[in-house]
Amino acid sequence: MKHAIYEVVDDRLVVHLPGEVDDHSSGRIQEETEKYLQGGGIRYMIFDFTNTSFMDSSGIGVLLGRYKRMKQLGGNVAVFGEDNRIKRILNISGIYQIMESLTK
Amino acid sequence: MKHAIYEVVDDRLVVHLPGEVDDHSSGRIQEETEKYLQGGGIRYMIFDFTNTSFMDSSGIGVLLGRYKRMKQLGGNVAVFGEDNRIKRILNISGIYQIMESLTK
Amino acid sequence: MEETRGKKETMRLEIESLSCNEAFARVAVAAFMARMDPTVEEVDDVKTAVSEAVTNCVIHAYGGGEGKIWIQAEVEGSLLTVQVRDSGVGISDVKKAMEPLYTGKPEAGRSGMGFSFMEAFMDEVQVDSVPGEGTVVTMKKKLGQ
Amino acid sequence: MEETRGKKETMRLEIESLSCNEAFARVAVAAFMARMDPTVEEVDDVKTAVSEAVTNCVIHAYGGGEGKIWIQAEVEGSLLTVQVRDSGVGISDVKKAMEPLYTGKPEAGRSGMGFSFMEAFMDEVQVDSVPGEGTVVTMKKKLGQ
Ligand SMILES: Nc1ncnc2c1ncn2[C@@H]1O[C@H](COP(=O)(O)OP(=O)(O)O)[C@@H](O)[C@H]1O
Ligand SMILES: Nc1ncnc2c1ncn2[C@@H]1O[C@H](COP(=O)(O)OP(=O)(O)O)[C@@H](O)[C@H]1O
Repeated sequence: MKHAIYEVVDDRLVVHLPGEVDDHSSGRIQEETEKYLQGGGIRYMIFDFTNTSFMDSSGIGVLLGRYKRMKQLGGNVAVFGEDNRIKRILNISGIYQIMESLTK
Repeated sequence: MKHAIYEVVDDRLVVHLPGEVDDHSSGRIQEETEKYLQGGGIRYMIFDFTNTSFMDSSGIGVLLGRYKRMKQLGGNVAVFGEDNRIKRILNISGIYQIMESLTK
Repeated sequence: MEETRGKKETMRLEIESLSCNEAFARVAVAAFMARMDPTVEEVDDVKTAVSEAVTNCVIHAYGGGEGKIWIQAEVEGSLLTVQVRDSGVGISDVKKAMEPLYTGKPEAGRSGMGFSFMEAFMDEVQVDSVPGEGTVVTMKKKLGQ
Repeated sequence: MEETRGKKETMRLEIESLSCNEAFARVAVAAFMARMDPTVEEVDDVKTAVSEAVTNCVIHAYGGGEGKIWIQAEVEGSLLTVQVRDSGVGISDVKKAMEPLYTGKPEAGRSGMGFSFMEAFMDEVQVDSVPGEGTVVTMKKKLGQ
């Protein structure tokens, strides 16, 4: 999986992230999620890391950008499906301090 | 699996080949099988490719060398567990013309 | 043909400043360090650090334009040294650039965590830069700690 | 930052003549060609060909001793060009060296199939050599055939 896949469920936009979230792959995630938000009605954005084995700080930049945008719209953001590697990245970057994880 | 693993069953020496059989990994296969032959009693040498995903012509050199040696001893050689990639290599190199495959 | 362990082994790589080379560079360094028998976590750490340094060349040093990136990796015993070099715009205030959350491109959705990630995942990170000439990032990591 | 498809993209790699670099070299070229969206079979073909050329540098050009190996890979549209160069002993009779089953080192358990494999797995193989100066093997493969 090279590109993100998007799924709308009621007022939630689930972003199934690609295998590697870096500068190369993350630019379009910003753009594409923006299109879904333009349509209106999205209150939650959920980042699904189930298929993601690599992420660097470019990915963190996208998460933070989308977080700010959703807050602006009065919505919220959550993460899901992170393996230990991604957990470590989200931890170091402080993402867990502002985003809930739906992973048990 | 980086190195070959050897298994003696009656008069057969089964050589479980490593993941990659190239010049770097194949040198010791020659030496190590030789030690088993020195012990005597080995009539068949079976190369097991179950865990092997890469082989180049250095591997073919080892197979041919072991083939000649076993023939010298009045024995024989067979191959086993090749995937399609390895089959292609064995085909191109003509190995199938002199060695039987025990793979169904 | 016999490799003596502990001897220095080096590889040098020259790539173009393209975002698809971020993935290539980190895979190449990961493949090079395979000879050290690293743990999966060690490989992941190095991949992240290399990705950060190369991304900075693409985005900051060359601003998305053309340019070359040079990567040198060296193994000496259990010590891995990776150097990422560009001949781009350079950094006038390295200390400030390395501060956590500082980014020169906030509008581009950068997190400012690149250098922090390099420091978190490697044992040592040194940045040498001359404005107008380019930047060298040298990172060291001792494996098997 | 946008890559224009069809434009030429190049990488250059310098490694030492060590048998552990045979695996490194083929993985590096495989990682580089990932941008072409190759099939698994195409990647396997190129890995085998690169492995053959680099092994020849280690074994024949430098006879197991020290030396450098230079690899250049280039993507232009769907055409991949890989060049493997050494500054080793060179080949006096290239035509004979390329004959199937010919090997200069039969005692070392070589099969003499190295060049045949390169030719089987790539579309085009060219060998240029100057005895005492070194050898350049240039291989081309068109993907998506
Ligand atoms: N190779 C480089 N060339 C020029 N400037 C750089 C380079 N690397 C980093 N910088 C500068 O340092 C800043 C901080 O870098 P970093 O911590 O990686 O965060 P980010 O990339 O998210 O901005 C960059 O925003 C940039 O201004
Ligand atoms: N890079 C090289 N430098 C010097 N001689 C070489 C080189 N590559 C190949 N040769 C010569 O060509 C011969 C045939 O090579 P090849 O077909 O790869 O078979 P093999 O490596 O099994 O001998 C070698 O045995 C060697 O004598």
